[in-house]
Amino acid sequence: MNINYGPILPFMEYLLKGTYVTLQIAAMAAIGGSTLGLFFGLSSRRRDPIGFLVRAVVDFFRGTPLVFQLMFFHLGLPQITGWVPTIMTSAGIVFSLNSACYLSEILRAGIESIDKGQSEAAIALGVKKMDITFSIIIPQAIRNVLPAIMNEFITLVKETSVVSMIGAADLMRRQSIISGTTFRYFEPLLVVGAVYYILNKVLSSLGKVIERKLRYD
Amino acid sequence: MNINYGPILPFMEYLLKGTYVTLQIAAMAAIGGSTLGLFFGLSSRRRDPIGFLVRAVVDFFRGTPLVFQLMFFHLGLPQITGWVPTIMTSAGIVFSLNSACYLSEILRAGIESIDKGQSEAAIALGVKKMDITFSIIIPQAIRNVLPAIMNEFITLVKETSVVSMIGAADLMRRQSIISGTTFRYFEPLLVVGAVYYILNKVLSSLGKVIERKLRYD
Amino acid sequence: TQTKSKGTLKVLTSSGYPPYEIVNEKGELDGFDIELGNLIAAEMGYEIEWVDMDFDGIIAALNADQGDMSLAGFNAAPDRGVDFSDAYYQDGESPYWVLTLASNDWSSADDVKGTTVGIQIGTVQAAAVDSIASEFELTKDARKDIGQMVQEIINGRIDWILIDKTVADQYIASYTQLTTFELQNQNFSDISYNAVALPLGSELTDEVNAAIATLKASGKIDELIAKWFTEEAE
Amino acid sequence: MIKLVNVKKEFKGVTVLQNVNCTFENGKTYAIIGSSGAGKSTLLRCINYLEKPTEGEVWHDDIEMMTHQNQLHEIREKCGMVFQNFNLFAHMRALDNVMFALKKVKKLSDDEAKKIATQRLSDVGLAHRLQNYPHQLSGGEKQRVAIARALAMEPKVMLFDEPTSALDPEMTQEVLKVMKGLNHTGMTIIIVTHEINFAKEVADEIIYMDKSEILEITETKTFFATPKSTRAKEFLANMI
Amino acid sequence: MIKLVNVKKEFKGVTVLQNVNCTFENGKTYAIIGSSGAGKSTLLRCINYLEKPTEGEVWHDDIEMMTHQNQLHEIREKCGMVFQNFNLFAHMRALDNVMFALKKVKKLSDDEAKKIATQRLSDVGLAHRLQNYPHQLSGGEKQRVAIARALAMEPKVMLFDEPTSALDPEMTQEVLKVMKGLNHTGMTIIIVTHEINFAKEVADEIIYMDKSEILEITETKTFFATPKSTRAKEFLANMI
Ligand SMILES: Nc1ncnc2c1ncn2[C@@H]1O[C@H](COP(=O)(O)OP(=O)(O)OP(=O)(O)O)[C@@H](O)[C@H]1O
Ligand SMILES: Nc1ncnc2c1ncn2[C@@H]1O[C@H](COP(=O)(O)OP(=O)(O)OP(=O)(O)O)[C@@H](O)[C@H]1O
Ligand SMILES: [Mg+2]
Ligand SMILES: [Mg+2]
Repeated sequence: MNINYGPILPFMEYLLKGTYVTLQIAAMAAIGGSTLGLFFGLSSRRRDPIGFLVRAVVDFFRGTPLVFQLMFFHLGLPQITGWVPTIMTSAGIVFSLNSACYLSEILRAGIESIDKGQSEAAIALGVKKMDITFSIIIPQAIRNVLPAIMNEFITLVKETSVVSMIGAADLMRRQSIISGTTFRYFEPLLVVGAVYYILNKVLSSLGKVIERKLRYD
Repeated sequence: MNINYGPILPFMEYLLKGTYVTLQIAAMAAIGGSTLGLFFGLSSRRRDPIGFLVRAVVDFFRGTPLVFQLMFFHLGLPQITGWVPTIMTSAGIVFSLNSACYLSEILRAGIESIDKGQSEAAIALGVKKMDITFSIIIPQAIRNVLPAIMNEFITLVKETSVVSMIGAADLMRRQSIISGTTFRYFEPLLVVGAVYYILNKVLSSLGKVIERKLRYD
Repeated sequence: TQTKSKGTLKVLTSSGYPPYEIVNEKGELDGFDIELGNLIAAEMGYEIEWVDMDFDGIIAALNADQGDMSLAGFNAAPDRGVDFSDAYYQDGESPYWVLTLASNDWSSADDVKGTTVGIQIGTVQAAAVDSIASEFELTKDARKDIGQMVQEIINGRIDWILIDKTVADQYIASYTQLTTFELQNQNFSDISYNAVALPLGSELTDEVNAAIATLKASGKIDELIAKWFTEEAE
Repeated sequence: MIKLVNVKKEFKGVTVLQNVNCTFENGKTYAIIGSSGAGKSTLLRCINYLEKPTEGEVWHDDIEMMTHQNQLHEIREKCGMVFQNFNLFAHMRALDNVMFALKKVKKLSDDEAKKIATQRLSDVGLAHRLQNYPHQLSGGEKQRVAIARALAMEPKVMLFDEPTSALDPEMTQEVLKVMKGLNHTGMTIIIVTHEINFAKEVADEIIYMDKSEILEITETKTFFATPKSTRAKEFLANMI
Repeated sequence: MIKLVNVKKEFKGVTVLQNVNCTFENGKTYAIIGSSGAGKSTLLRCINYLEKPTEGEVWHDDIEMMTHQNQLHEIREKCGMVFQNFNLFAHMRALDNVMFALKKVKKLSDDEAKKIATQRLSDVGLAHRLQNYPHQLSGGEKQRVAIARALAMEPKVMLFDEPTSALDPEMTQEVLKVMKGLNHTGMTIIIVTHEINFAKEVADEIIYMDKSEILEITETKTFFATPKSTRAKEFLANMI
């Protein structure tokens, strides 16, 4: 394999700017996914229409590939609803829903990992359910599953690469554009691989810092 | 969106045969990934060169997107090593290594979840380390993390869709071929979505059956 | 034709591009390029193994020793990172046809100014769009396959794409809201013929050229053209 | 005064409490004893409605809980409960453990809550442990934080479920000392315990349970001298 | 005979055992008592090398373990150990729990192992529980399976770490009965316990530990009548 970075150097800035697109989508999904995921996690066991709906959504998003969801939402829904979302909107919504479904399972596991005794102690003190959930259970649950949550975010960053399928100019797409323009294949691919690797290292270091912050033992 | 299955009906068999390709790759990866994953999980804490190598491999595979790994292995390595693997070989190896890295973490968590007391009891009885690992720890560890393992397999089935990038005619690739041939886009896409959904349902039902079989409480 | 085989040629293609390469109802690769490829390989005395993959991966795969040659409706043009054989088909039509919504009521190059164009990476049309992008203030939207870009024209996110006339005609037949017209520009490479793509510096190029010449002389190529282009286009 | 009338409790069709009738008078200390699975914990948990009885009435003074479920929070506020395994809030320091319900239930300000919490923790000899997390405390210390947490709410009744079973003999002494202190505050105290000697020392009345029923409620000295039921005699004979 | 000579144990620089010298004679029963953290469990675990002493010698008859680490498996075979929380293999039925080491260590055939295991479980009164999983057994039953599992290996020494602390008084009786049975088999028995009365009943000698050291080794009756060290006097005074 002869490696020659000459031809791709002029495109380096363009390539690296893909990081911004990747991060933007990942950030939207992380925020939307956490919020929704918490809601899903708290309500997926409910025996009312909301619980049913949440379970159906989780089931769909866990059962089909992300590429399919993205294509269906971005390309198919406009022809049904008439609403034509931008790439970023579609990516934001689909990725949020997708991570919400995975995060909800993680969070639910975290919630169930908290010894019921603490809830009982709080109930016995006369504390209201809302306060128990948000002041006793969730802070401990999140701390217990933080490694799993960080894993999910790392997966998220990597999975954003499928947005290239619907035309977003993220890192992966820019690699293929530059390869198509310069006929150099591996040079941009290696750069992209390195960028993802660094992003994920930064993310997991961040995760460890937060983990240390949340530590009480 | 007008849906008309007429034009794609003749291609249905071809489309559905993609399931076979998808499953073949997923199966290779599941078998290779479990075996390697168990080895990785047992040795990733070692403080010798093997442990170091395993940690480096896990780090690489968890830090970069699957697409990148696949392209790099299938297209890049032949130019360095001169060995030109077939698509199925490349897919089998990359997917196995990739799942092994995720499974190893799951298995390690499972192994650590087994109360140290049982090992101590076995040590006190004079049982050898190998017997403790394979007769006491692993059977219980696998049972404890079976849901996570099944999740990983489901993810695997969905992720196989990226092999279309290197030319395997899996479900996703066949959708695009048939769309190109028949000029109908959504009809094959919906079929593919349904197939994935069914595959994953079957897989998770299977998981539940195994879980019930392994139950001892 | 020789009877003894010299080995196997790995030939890359990307089906879903009628009439060049499609999958038939039996699920087999079929189309003009496929029949031609089989003839060329036989002529050269090789067995043939087809590899059907995403179009934008073909050039990289050729240069990564993952294929000996490719027939994928390639329009030969300089600087595409691969070598090309002599022409095997030239329909006299330019490969630069605009496919767009009929309701846009476009008819000339002026109409595409300031619009969004869909491109499929690695195609000659993508290179052509590149060459006029700044002059026409085009926004480029790169997609994986033509099928998806056509949906995006209908959705309105992409205004137009540039494709071969034969392909455009077939989409118009399926989607009545579409129309096509030729885009002319002096920047466009005027070489517009289909050729076999080979890795840079491939030793097979001469053999392939010889085979094409033989097949042309025997009229076999004309038979295929008649079969796939005249009949299909109707 | 707390009164249980014909209380019955089933779990999925299995009866674990039946024919429970008893009265807990203000200011007295009761010890509930009996073998494992007799229903002692369940009885205790019915008192503050942590378990809802399947049938029967639970009176707190003149309020019947089944018919006044809207007053659950208020009544629980008046019933402090201390659990066998402490159940401290793992992510809060000792002080915050005690402050939490003062702020969320009694709606006290941070300052007020802190003052009371500090006072209560000092009362149980933990003035030097305010800033420790539960896992940094010994078993006896944890148990005392749990007691302080319950006392801070100024309950009229204290419920203890095996308060010493997780403790070593010396820690048991610590906790015993604190509980004896409570004896003189006019609080009603109900203790489930396995430690017969502990019951002997601290209780006014013994409630002996077996197989989902109360077999006898007897003044402590009388119970140990001459238990009425044969089952209780056997039970005492088994003690070392 | 087991002999510890100048045994010292540090965890990360913290000394938890020091100056430990003692001899356990064949066929006698020893109870190790002392407050929490004194080092009782650590001492017990040094005997079968579950913890490796930092310094000192551990003799099993005429083999010194530090210098004969290749014989670890054999010596552990001869030392049965029963843990506070039973440590049964959770995925194996009672019978399989007992058979496991017979097959893997003693290399017995399935049939032989089964015969012995069934016999041992019957000895501890569990003939009717062979096919139950640990979670289906009561605490006392679990503890007896653990004892049977250790006994099946025909050990010359049995080590017990707080064998009754997770049990209720009646279950304690069950286990006590089994242990008293062992008294007459010529086995050496070493028990760490918090239950003074239990120690009184079962042991020939009391080993009293405090702050990482053995303060006295005294014949049981003498110890309870007239403990030598002041610390032991205090300790006994704190007992209820
Ligand atoms: N949530 C529950 N679901 C089903 N059965 C239960 C539940 N809680 C308790 N039980 C059963 O009710 C019976 C009485 O339990 P309880 O905990 O009141 O006994 P206890 O007298 O406190 O025993 P111990 O001394 O072991 O704590 C037991 O047989 C127990 O298995
Ligand atoms: N693995 C370990 N790492 C660090 N310190 C330890 C470890 N095991 C025990 N210790 C410490 O050694 C000391 C003695 O512990 P040990 O368990 O022997 O006490 P013990 O007398 O059995 O107490 P208890 O009655 O509470 O069981 C304690 O301070 C304990 O914290
Ligand atoms: Mg209880
Ligand atoms: Mg101990």
